[in-house]
Amino acid sequence: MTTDLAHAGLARADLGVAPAAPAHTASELLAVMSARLLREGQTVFAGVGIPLLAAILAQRTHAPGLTILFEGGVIGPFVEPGKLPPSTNEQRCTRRANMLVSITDVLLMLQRGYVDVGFMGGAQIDRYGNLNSSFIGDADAPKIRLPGTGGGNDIASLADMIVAMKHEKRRFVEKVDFVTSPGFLRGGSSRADAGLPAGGMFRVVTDLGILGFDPESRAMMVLALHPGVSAETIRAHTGFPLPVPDDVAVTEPPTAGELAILRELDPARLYTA
Amino acid sequence: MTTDLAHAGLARADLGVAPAAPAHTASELLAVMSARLLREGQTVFAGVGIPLLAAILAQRTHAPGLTILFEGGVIGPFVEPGKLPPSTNEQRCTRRANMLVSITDVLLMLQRGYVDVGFMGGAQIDRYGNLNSSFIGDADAPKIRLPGTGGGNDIASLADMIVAMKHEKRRFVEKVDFVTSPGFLRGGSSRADAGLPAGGMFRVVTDLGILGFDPESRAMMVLALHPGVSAETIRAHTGFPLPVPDDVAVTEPPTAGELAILRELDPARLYTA
Amino acid sequence: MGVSSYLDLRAATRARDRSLRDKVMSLEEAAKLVTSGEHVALGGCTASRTPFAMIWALIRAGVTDLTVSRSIISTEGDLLYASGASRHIMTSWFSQGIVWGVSKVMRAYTESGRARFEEWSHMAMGLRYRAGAMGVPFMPMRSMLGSGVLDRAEGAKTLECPFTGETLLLVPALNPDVALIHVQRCDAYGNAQLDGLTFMDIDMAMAAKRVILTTERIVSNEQIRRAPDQTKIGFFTVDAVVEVPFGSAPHECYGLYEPFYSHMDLYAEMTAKDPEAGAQAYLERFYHEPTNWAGYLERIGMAELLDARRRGSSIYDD
Amino acid sequence: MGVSSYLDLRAATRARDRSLRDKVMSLEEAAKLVTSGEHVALGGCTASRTPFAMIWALIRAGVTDLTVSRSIISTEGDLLYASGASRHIMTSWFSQGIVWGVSKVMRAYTESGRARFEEWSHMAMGLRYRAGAMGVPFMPMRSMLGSGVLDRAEGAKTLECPFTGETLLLVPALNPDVALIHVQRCDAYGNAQLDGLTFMDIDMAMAAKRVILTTERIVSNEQIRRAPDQTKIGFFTVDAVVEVPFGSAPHECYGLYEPFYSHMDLYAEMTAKDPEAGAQAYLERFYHEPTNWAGYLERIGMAELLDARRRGSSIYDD
Repeated sequence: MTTDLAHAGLARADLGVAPAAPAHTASELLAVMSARLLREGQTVFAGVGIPLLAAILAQRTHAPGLTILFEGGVIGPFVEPGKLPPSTNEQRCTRRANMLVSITDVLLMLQRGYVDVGFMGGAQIDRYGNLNSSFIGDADAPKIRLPGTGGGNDIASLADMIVAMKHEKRRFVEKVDFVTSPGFLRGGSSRADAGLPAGGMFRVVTDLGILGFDPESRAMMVLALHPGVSAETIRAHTGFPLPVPDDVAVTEPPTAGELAILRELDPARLYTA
Repeated sequence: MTTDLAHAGLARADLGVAPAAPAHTASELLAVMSARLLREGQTVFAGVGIPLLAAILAQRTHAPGLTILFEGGVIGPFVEPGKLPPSTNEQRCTRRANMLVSITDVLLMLQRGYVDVGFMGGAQIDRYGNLNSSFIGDADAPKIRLPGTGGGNDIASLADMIVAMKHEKRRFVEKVDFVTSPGFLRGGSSRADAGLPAGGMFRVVTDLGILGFDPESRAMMVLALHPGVSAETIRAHTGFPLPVPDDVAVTEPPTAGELAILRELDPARLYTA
Repeated sequence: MGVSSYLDLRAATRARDRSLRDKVMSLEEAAKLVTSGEHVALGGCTASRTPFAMIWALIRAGVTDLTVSRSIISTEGDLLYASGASRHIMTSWFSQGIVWGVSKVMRAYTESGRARFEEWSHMAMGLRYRAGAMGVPFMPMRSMLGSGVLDRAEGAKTLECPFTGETLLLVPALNPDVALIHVQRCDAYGNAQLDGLTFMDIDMAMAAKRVILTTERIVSNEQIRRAPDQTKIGFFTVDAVVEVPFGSAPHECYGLYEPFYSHMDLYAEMTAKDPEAGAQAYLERFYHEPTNWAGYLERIGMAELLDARRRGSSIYDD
Repeated sequence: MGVSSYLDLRAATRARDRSLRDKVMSLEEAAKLVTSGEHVALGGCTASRTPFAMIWALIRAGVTDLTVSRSIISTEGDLLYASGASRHIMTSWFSQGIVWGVSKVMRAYTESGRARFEEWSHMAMGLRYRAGAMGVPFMPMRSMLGSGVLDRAEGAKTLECPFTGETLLLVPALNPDVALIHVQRCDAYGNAQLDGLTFMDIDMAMAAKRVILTTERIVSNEQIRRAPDQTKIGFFTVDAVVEVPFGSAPHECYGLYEPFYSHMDLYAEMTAKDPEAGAQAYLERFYHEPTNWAGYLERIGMAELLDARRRGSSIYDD
């Protein structure tokens, strides 16, 4: 855990107040904080938007040997700044890739165990890290039919997950309306019992802090707060009881260098506005 | 059945004596008689040697649209005369092919049902068309360890089979020492009962005649004799009781045209000596 | 949509003319190979190599009640619902694309119960086609377990693995009645050589009971045979070949053109306020009024086409 | 040779350094990555792309007791038996090639019970690697049923299909400890682009716990990236890259050289009368006496090499 915190650029709160950080949007904060969680040499299954930006940012900072996978069947691409793909299935995703395979085969890499981290956004998450991107309301008579899982269910079933999302009470709920992508299901050993012995939620990165999961109960807990965010604030934005340690860490704010890279990658601010 | 006989260039014995045929070897006879069993538009999984020669002969005579498959992963090749491949897994097999796929995928075409006819040679066959290419003697302490099944078991399990082989009593046995490639197993419905509802032995072509299988008992029977071969002769060369109809058909001997094509394909007589 | 028995599957394949023969025909002729009520699988994914020309022809021909499956469904799903060509779509994700948000047309039809969006995981869709391609009733897999997606999926079963004792999911084979696949090039027999991303198309072609290829261009069989290891869909699976330049517009075709983004924005705008009326207006203007595919492209506009073409070559300009 | 539990399989993969890094080394260094007693899978098939240079290095290094698997085993099987490198070979067919008849060396070792030839159907071998590649414990299939091959195969099980009630065969996944694969070209990281026939190599590389590539030439990563759809084996599966021209001699490498037929005739002659003594003499002359791979090729002879090279280009001269 200590290593993780150190790696993620976290500083203990009692080490002092962070220096004034360059101005940034909530999305940029998500991208930077997520990027810092990725490690050199890892293989990351990334969705478009914040996850992709974060992965490229990691490649351009501390993890040049990071391998990015897209569910369209792309292994090890180098996306061109300003030409971010609209989904993970267009030729823009394939620029200067090492290898292209079928969709089924790139997902099977996940099943075979070749992927370290799955990295995606989330619409609704619950206490045990289950994600909903299918239905708001009752699935049989939904208030909103959402687009569905895509590769999300497969990634969440088979890899260690990082989820980047806005921290809002309506998104952080006690129990999701529908489990599209499994977190720890009902906590404890319920995930493994269902036939998912590998992978699971690793981190949830929000505009308020960085969250992890208790090793026993598998319930969500705060690992670090962003500068200026209090335990009360993050709890107020969460729809279930959220443990915050007394000596909770505080993250280092995004650097000017990190922000410059993000702005080069997404000059039109499609994903970082 | 009538159509089959007509198609295979067979004439009833009572239609008169065939004209003097050009001289040919037993292997050439096998190749010609087998080729005549193949039909325009079919897809044929062919082994090297006589099966391949027969398939090319059919392409160059009555079945120009015949599609040949090799177990190396080759679909629709045109083998160059004089450059017959040593196995079904070398580049000579791929000359001017329509498509190359993996071994597993070409065998799966068979399982998917895309192959009409499997066509191979045989070392030992029994009354129900089971083939042995694994062990002579007891499998636990064999007198001879043979090379094994290759794709033979898969082809015989999943396609209608034509087998071309020399007609010798030691090769036509009551029960094979070992079932490498399944025919009708123990006859009757035993093949389907074992989980093999599709395919099965269609014809055995030998230097003495053409054999089929009784639709009920699934035991081997004579469909036609080559010119000059008597019922007594073929029975004497067979290690189990072999029904020969009284009005058994007699095949048309190889034509000069057919033999010329074979000799162009295999000028060194590697397979037709 | 149950799993075929092996003998039925084999009989359907055997009944087809699988020989090496010329299969070139028009979009209109090819559309006659699809019957209302059948299961139609669509090649490509999201905004890539969508068989739009064939979908356009089917909607114009008035086909109805198709069950449609695809890896990920974009705007073609809206149009299939709105035209009545389909009221049942099986896929893992359904909307125009992430940047345009949730499809309002999909929402209108599914939330009112007039159409069904049957959701499977992306890998499950892929393995269902793969099982169909392999001629087996199922594939074993390790995702979807424990999720709501599994609860609502039709026909998946769990198995205690006889080798390891682990819980596995068995997803049932899909053998679509027809697969519609758009390719960069193929010959008159249907030997197709795909560049770039192949998505689920190769398994889909092997799984389907009929395949209709639309192609940017028809090349000679001689050209195909010079690089047989580039052939990804074999002639023996194919029943129709239709030459349709820009056949996946307004979506992209790898190496040739990128998506027609302005047109996709236009569609989003047209369906933003009143999704159903907007979709009908779109169908009228782009599907029913033009008299042929060139007319459809004309309505999208030359400038847009040239721009998509210019951007599309970028992958090879690098 | 049981099926790994999923957690064990994942742990083994996770423990590897799968990053994009230079893996170029010598044959001798690569040989140290293989330990006596391991399961080694061989790429290619019969007389095509056999990883002979790596087998040569392993036999010289004195590795013993390997379990060896391959689609179809040719002369390398004889030499693995005769050198003691392996006494257990899993394959569907075992002999030099049809034109040379039954292998007398294989017969000598197996009929005397000193070595085991475990026979599976060709498709079963392929599906066992494929299951291993997919990270599932088995693949369902429809052959081998009812045969003697099934009776003697280790660990296959039948299943009454929960969808159709049909009898299916489940063949257990193979996840070899090491796969040895010879390719036409790859980069220093192990991204390999194969031409022509791929046999079972792609599944094998994904299934194995380590991969050693020998390659006719090493190309730049830039060259690989210009045609990423031609990459068939990804760098992340690869642990060693060894540049060895004519690395599958005396067998062929598609598009570059055909089999060295005269040398294969020589081997058949040397082992015709006294198979064991003949194989030992062959090993001495071609495996132990040369000091390096060039020395081995020199013993085969320049004229033979040039002839194989000339015939090998024929596929592209057509």
